[in-house]
Amino acid sequence: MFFAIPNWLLPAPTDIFHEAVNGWDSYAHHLLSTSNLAVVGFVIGVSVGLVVSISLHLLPSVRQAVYPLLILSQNIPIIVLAPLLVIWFGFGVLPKIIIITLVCFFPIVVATLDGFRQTSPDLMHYMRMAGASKSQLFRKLEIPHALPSIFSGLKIAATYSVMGAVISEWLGANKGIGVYMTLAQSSFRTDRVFVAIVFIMILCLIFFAIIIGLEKVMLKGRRGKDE
Amino acid sequence: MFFAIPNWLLPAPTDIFHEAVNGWDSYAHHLLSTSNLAVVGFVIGVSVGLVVSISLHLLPSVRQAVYPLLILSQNIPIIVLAPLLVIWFGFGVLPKIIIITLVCFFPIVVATLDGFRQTSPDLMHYMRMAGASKSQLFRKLEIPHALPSIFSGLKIAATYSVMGAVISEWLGANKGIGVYMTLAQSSFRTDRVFVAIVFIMILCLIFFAIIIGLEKVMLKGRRGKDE
Amino acid sequence: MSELIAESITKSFADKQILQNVSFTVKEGEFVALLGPSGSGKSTIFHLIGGMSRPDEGTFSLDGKDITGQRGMISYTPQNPSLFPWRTIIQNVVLGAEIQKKPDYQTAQEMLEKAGLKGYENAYPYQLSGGMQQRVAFVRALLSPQDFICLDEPFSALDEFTRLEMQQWLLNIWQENKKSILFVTHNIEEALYLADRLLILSNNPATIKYDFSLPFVRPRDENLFLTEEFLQWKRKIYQALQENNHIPS
Amino acid sequence: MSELIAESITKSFADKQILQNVSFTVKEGEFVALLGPSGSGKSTIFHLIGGMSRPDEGTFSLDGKDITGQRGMISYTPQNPSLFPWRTIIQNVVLGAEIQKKPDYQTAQEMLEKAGLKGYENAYPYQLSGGMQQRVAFVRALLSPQDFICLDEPFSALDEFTRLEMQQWLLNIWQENKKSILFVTHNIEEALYLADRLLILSNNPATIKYDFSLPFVRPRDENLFLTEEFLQWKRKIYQALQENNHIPS
Amino acid sequence: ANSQDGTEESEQNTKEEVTMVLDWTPNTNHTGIYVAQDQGYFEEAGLDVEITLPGESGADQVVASGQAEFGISAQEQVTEARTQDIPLVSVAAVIQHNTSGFASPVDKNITSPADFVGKTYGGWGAPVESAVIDSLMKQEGASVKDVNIVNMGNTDFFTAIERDVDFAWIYYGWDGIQAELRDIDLNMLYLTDYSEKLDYYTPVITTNETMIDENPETIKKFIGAVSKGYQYAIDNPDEAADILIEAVPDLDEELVRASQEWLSPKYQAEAKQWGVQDAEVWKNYADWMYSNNLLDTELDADAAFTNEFLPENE
Ligand SMILES: Nc1ncnc2c1ncn2[C@@H]1O[C@H](COP(=O)(O)OP(=O)(O)OP(=O)(O)O)[C@@H](O)[C@H]1O
Ligand SMILES: Nc1ncnc2c1ncn2[C@@H]1O[C@H](COP(=O)(O)OP(=O)(O)OP(=O)(O)O)[C@@H](O)[C@H]1O
Ligand SMILES: [Mg+2]
Ligand SMILES: [Mg+2]
Repeated sequence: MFFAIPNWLLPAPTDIFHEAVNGWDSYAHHLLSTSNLAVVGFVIGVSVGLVVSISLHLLPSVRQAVYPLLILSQNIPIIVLAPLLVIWFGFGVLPKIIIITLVCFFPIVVATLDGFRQTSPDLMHYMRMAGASKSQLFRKLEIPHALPSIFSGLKIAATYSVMGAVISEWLGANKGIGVYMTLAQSSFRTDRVFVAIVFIMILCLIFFAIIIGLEKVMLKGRRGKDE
Repeated sequence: MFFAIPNWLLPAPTDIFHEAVNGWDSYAHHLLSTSNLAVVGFVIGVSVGLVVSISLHLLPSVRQAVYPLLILSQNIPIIVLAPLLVIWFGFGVLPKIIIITLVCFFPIVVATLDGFRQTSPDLMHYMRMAGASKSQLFRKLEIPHALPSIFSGLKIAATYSVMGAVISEWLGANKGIGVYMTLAQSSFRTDRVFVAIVFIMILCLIFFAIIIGLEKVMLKGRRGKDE
Repeated sequence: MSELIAESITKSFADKQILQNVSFTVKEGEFVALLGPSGSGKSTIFHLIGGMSRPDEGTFSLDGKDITGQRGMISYTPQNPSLFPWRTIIQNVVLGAEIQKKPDYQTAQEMLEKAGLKGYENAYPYQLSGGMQQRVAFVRALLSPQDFICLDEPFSALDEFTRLEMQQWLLNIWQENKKSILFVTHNIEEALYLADRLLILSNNPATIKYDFSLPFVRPRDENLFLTEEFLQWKRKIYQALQENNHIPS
Repeated sequence: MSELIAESITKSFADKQILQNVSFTVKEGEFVALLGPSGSGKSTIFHLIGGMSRPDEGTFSLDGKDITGQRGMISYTPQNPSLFPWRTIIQNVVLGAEIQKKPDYQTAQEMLEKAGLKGYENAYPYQLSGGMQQRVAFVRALLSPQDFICLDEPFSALDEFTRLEMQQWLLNIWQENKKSILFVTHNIEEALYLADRLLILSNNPATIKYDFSLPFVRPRDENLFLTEEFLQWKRKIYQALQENNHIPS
Repeated sequence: ANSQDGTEESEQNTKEEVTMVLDWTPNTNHTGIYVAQDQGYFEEAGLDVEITLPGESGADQVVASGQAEFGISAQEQVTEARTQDIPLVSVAAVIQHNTSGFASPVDKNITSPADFVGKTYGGWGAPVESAVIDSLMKQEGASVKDVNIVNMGNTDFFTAIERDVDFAWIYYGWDGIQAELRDIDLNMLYLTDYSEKLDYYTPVITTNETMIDENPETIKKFIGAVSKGYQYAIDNPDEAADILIEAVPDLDEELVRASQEWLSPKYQAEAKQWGVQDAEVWKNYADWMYSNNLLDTELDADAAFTNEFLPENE
């Protein structure tokens, strides 16, 4: 039963490949547009996430009050947010970036804050005794100590950023892989839908690989668990 | 300009409150249905996430191969998955739970695996010398050590589970807060849309609070950073 | 009751050779002390016995059985206490036992009292002083069921008197149960007071340079420190160690 | 060049009183040793001087200035080395200096060589033995710019000879720069060899029970250990400590 | 796409920018607009039109709020919107008659509303659906109570009929044509065949009341151009299909051509002019909705639409 799926619902890989090769000219610009959106959104989302988590970390009293709001921000359905964003910011790139930012920043905040919280008490103790200022404590101890957690958050965010970009295009866009996919879907071109998915996945894997590469470089020299 | 928003687009809080009180009977069962879905989906998603991450952790060779697939699983747009799920599983509750599971399990996997990776080498050393079996190492050291990370993942997953349930209802459901919201939206009852959002948020906060409470209990006695 | 034989153990880290052809025996019920310069490879020997990694060459056998690379055959105090921060003190001390069989909280309680830690059973490690943590790690090793005990500087953070009490207590336990003990220390008097035999490690790469059998009768008490024979031995060991007398690099 | 005065310091953890009315002075350029039973409160005194928490009562002043609860006024070796696992050895030793001003890698390099750690500059802490890590923490404290140094059992993991070299080196640095030093140790000989004055802490709760001024002339060398005067002092301190002779609880 | 305040300058030489928001992805309902764009009718009228896809939430709110000048909607939505005081006005009917109906594969044997009994209907959960089905079935003495209604969410027609669904509500001009192309034989029960009151306008072109008050000229120019576009599509279905395909190359060519072929004659049908709307149609449907409890208040039908912007009949 699982394999009795009509071709128009789940096209054969060869069909998908064929369409991917032949259709390149027609979707290359969509791809570019979505990657741009995803990269910009990811960078902004991560920056916002880091700034927010650092601020909350440095202002523990604010943290209590703001944390629930962050959770809430993840629960505003896009179909509600979409008209508001469009009305405030039009059909341009800004509302889309807001959506991606909203998707990316939350995993960063949760992971980073948890990273800060787990800072080794012994090292913290040494730094305090040595008279480290709050900013030194932060730069020399808390940040490097939280780095693995931050990367954990970055990985989740990177994974979501491409999908976030695709979703943001449903806000109303004239190009982008999300638009391409909706058009394909509504004109029943399932092969194209799958081409779109394949590229979304490739984009996402590239993003993820970049983060892993960065992690390798930045955490170089840290002791692996088997050494 | 920001505040020149007509009432039918962003209703006044009093209107929302009014509708929330008066309409209770009409949406209470939707609410119940969605909470059920979210809880079941969350529990299954978290279980799957834990099982997957534990398996990957214990089978590092499989890990390399499977990890990219996990990332990909987060990048299958629901609009593509939906028809397949419907064909395979119909319009019942199963495909919806699959969607929520898909949303919830990923943050758990990433956070848990990163938690395992950070196990203290000194304690690991002691356990090995003491002849701990793989399972003891796991139960007595790796799990307790990864607990804060796991909770970090649980928090993200809990946040997403309610939204995941709402999205899953777009797959076709006869009740649920997602259905209620879509209908309200299409008949321009923005006040009801916002009632739905408010309840989605409340549900989500309750979930989050439960996780935080659980974390407090399970991590009790662990040294806070200021002690 | 167990006899450990180390045969021509060689070990390098990266391109640096640490141990070269190290051979020794710890007989059944024997108490052997291991001395050597800082960084020479004493802890490394322990890690190899414990099976943390395999020697590049050579074998360990316990009671005639090859245990090279096998774990869980010895009970052990690491050089730093390595207590589990999320476990209370009593939960920490039973850990070694827990891994092998059902832990005995009754005995654990008594042992903690003997180690001067009464009232700290339910404290967490961070609430203890350095010396107290070291005693917890020591009690944990004593409560482990294995008959061969490796102790890596277990008393280095203790004051003279607490240290003496611990030493005396260790001797009692050792005599009662006839466990075999391999003991790393930097304190010559401690080594002389406790051990039957005394191994001295050279440096760079480390080999066993001396293997002294000590003639002091048992049971021993504090008066031993004042005997002429003890002082002579102390001088002798001092000189043996002095031959390594350059800062290791 | 700095003078520390501790005035009637009292401190409790939860319901347990640790320090009661502890007062002492470390004069400009003075080398003071602090002895006391394990768990009596020596490290706690350091933490209070360092401003980690405030005493329940009492004040510290440095050069007449109240520094109670203020951080960064002293340089310090913690009882466990507390090295930063993601920093190489050379990056670790400059950390204390880095916090106050621009670090001097040249001097750091020389200091590491003197501590027998040449060739380990770019190693990570986990690649070092226990004693080597302790030396790194010691070098880190010496490289910190403050004039008042608190050392918490800095040599406990070193063999006799490495320890002697480190002691001698510490004395040289201290004499050259006339820093003031407060030094915790469990080794009576070490305390006698290094210090001008010797404070003995009682237990439960801790107070300063004795404050001995040592008459040995400087510069001191290893021959001091063999003098009759030294042996007498050793016995005296031993007895003073013995009055605490029960396992603390 | 902000024109309200830039009108004065743009009237002199620069073109006036307006935004047109579609109701869904581009399809043959929108051909006239794309033709007007391609053939330069907008340009001639001094307009610079941006055609935008609506995204998740549809065009109505965006148009009503003035963020976009024009949009595509349907009579049913405009009716609901207006009874909620949302200032949306229909200015042209794209198709004269309702081309939607209940479709089912022939092997389900659904040839009249009475056959719905015992079958499964796949819908999206709106109250209007059961009301429509019921009014069809009543004519044959049956009741919607005997129909099993499931919500199929965003699932498309072809997927749904693979599974538990027996019949669904589709636009013949798109899904129906696709079925033809796939050689799936459908039984189609058009709403218009069973009830006059259900022959409402879908889709329609909308604007908001502010536009009507402040920029009637712009509307006139826009509708004039669009009207020419649809006239072109009526006269030249093949060329019109080409234009749509060229403008939106990601659409399926075959489907567009077939659909255009089918739809072109239906834009104007028997009406005297493309786009005209009849007050009766608006009244009938609103009354039907009201009597079926689908509206909270009655509609002021005359305010909901206007023909005043249609070009004078030549
Ligand atoms: N994981 C490692 N990687 C690289 N080198 C290591 C590693 N572990 C130990 N070494 C090196 O091996 C040598 C011996 O270390 P070991 O810990 O056995 O010394 P030790 O005799 O116990 O010294 P101490 O008395 O100071 O504890 C040292 O030079 C150390 O740098
Ligand atoms: N954070 C804490 N919470 C509760 N009790 C503590 C804490 N830190 C220290 N103590 C208690 O304070 C007492 C003194 O500890 P401290 O570390 O100062 O001892 P010490 O003299 O340095 O001992 P050692 O020689 O063993 O290092 C101990 O009984 C210890 O249990
Ligand atoms: Mg060692
Ligand atoms: Mg201490």
